Amino acid sequence: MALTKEQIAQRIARELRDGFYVNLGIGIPTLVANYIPPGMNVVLQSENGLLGMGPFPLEHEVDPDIINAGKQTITTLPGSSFFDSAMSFGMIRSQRIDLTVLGAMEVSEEGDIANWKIPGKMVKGMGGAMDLVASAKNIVVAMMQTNPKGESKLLPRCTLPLTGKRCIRKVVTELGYYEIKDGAFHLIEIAPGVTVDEVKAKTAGKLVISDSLREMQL
Amino acid sequence: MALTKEQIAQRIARELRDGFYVNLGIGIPTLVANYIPPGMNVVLQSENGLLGMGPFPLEHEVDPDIINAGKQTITTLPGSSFFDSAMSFGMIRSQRIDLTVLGAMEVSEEGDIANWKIPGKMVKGMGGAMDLVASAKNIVVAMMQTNPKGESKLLPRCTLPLTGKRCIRKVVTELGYYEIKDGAFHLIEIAPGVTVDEVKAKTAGKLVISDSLREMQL
Amino acid sequence: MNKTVPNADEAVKDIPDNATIMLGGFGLCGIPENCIAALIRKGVKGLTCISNNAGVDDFGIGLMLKTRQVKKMISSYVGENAEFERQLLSGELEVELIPQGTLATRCMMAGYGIPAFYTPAGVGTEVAEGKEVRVFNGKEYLLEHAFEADFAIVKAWKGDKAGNLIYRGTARNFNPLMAMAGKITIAEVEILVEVGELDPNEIHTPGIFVNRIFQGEKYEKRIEQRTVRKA
Amino acid sequence: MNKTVPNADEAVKDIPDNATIMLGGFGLCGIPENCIAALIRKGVKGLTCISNNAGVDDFGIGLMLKTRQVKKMISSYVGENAEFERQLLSGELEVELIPQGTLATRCMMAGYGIPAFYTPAGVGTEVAEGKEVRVFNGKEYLLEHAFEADFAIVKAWKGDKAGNLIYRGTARNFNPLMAMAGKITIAEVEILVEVGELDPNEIHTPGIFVNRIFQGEKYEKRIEQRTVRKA
Repeated sequence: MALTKEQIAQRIARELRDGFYVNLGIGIPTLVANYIPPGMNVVLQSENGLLGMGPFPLEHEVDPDIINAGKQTITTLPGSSFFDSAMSFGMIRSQRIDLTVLGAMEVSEEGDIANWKIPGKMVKGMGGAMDLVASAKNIVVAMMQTNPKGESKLLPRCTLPLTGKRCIRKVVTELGYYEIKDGAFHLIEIAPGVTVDEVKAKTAGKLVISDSLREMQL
Repeated sequence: MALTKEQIAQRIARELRDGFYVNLGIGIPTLVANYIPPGMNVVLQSENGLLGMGPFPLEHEVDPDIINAGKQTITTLPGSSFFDSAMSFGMIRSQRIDLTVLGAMEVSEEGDIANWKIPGKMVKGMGGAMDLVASAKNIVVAMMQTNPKGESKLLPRCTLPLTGKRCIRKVVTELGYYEIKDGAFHLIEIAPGVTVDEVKAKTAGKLVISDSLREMQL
Repeated sequence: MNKTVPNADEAVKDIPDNATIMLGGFGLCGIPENCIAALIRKGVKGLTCISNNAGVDDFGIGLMLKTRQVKKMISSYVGENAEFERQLLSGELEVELIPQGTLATRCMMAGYGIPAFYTPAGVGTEVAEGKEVRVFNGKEYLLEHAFEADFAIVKAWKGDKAGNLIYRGTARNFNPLMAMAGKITIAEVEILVEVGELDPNEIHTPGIFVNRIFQGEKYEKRIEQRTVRKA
Repeated sequence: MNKTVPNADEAVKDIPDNATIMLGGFGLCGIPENCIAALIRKGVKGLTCISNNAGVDDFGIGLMLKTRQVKKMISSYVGENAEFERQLLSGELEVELIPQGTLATRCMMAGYGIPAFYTPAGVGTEVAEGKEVRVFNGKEYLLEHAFEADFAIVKAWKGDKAGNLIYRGTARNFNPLMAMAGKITIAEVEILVEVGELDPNEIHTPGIFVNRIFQGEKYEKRIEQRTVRKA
């Protein structure tokens, strides 16, 4: 069985380590926050100027001055800090963020990523995505392996305008966990009940089945 | 009569305007603070991270965490703010400082300044002087017109290593007030009782006596 | 030092047509509501606005789009606005999209008197077109320039009459950066206090960067995405 | 998140010989007294120290000069120290002098992940030798690079166990800049509090930049120029 979006997030949460500072993008990445292991200290950054993001507020806690990068009302946890956007991206560029999780429209076998612009459609902007992918030392892309038309999003080359070049090393989809190296997607873990043939059918870029391929643990 | 150092400072204080932010260097420049006209609002910056510097503290007010760029204990005035050294020089480089007053060893007719290094002597460093002279929109040099050997410090070219190039436009010495333009020192104001011949004798660089030369008012 | 002006209309009265202005805020959080309203009353046209976002249809910069006062937006994300989309597609509005970190840093550098700097964001993308690429320590970076803006308009939580500012929560965002970056900086605050009432250790924007300050009124502080959890 | 270490000796124990370290402070104001003492006890040698000043003969970095632990100083002003002068003239000590604003900005840029930037300080002087000069808006600037330092050692007034820091007065100076700039950042504080006790709006250095923190003891906070006025 292919993973649900929640399960993709759950798998990515296994990359977390005690003491990590983490930036989670919009979409599936946001769900990762729900799977931080109990007792593990993980600090969430919101690039609009907050470290120590907490859950959504209770109705009476809603504060228009405290939002996340998705413009949602949120709360802060003990030990949090506010800062301006330049310092926020300073943390990102100077690689103080231990893990960055982002969605994508396309990823190439060279590690290129496209996730901000579709020619012919209204372009909303890259927000902080280009800064994040250009700087993060440890990015995981969280996405579905195919687009709504059923076409693979793991490609030889991106067809959409790039967000960043040669910057992605890890991808988790509903089918598996891939490492990108030497110009190929290396399937390291396969989702329970998914066949290698299904992965092959849905991977347009060069695919290498790892010698140590294992079933994904959640 | 040539001016005293106090009077040089007094003349420079006449350049102050209400609402000015001012950076005063060590030596004669520091004395300018004593001649801020009553009722005029002038904010002193200390480049180690303070706007709103006040007078020296009373004995019981001394605070080791509150010093000026000369490492002297000082006080703060209402409306002051503390900030880091990068922001401090940010203010300087972005020309938010309305008036900068500095001492010098030599100034050239092109507006070059030397005030940090004497070959063969222990070099202590430029501190913030190079940043200040390279950035300030309005610098006045406050100095004696000759060195201890009696040699002019207003030169065709500086003989000492430069602090900055083509950056000085105004000089006040015990003999007069000069504007530097078109490769010459233009004597605009002469100290009371000083003769033009004395100025000529003590100016090694090109000297132009202004058509509108007037006696200095203090 | 007293930099107070009576109200938003006085604060913006000399902003001419075709000016380049910075507007603080992230989404609708920390935006200078009073000054935006005053700019609309004034009817100034042809503005180039540097702001991370473009508001929503009926609030923030969106209001100035409706009145066709904006010629060009320089932003990182402009997604939440149907009128914006219409003007963009019809060619009435120009848009320049910039990575958010680059946008923030170009503001900061203006305040810091650094004319240009290198950043990795956008290398190998269309953002890099026409820009110098340079390698430091084996990694490629783009040359980016400090912004130049005629006016910066920011919103703070508290301020004193000398222009010292303190922000609250994530309403800080671009405000302190833009406050340093305008040729003229206008600050509106929720609470204006006398000089001496703010702790000098707690000031985010020293007054030297601020030219005009006033206490705004009737802050709506609209929420774009009201998200709550159950008790 | 708990980044506390028991004391200064533990905080600096893995600083190896020949490391490049940043030390916060301006003169003797805001210097990491406890860590300097620990470095002397540890006897680490061959250090390159990035610090605005070099202390005085019997305090601050001056103490590490006396024990010949410093190979090179990178500073803007080193004037108040006879032993320093002796070692410099005898060739035992290397010194690189850097304009103070450039020094501060090179620290900041390391923290901001900007590898290089342009600044006007030093154009046309010996500081410009070997450096790229570039014209922006008709004015010349020098290309300067972010520092790289193995360790940054800073002193703050208050801190919490997650590494969030607040400075006091002009003891702030280079400390927040260096705190962002070290590969490993060590902070000593006068007052260490529990996580949650500091107001998130008032934090100068967010904890993400700090790797180790401890409460120092017996702060002398010596005054270099005690100047007072009569009542």
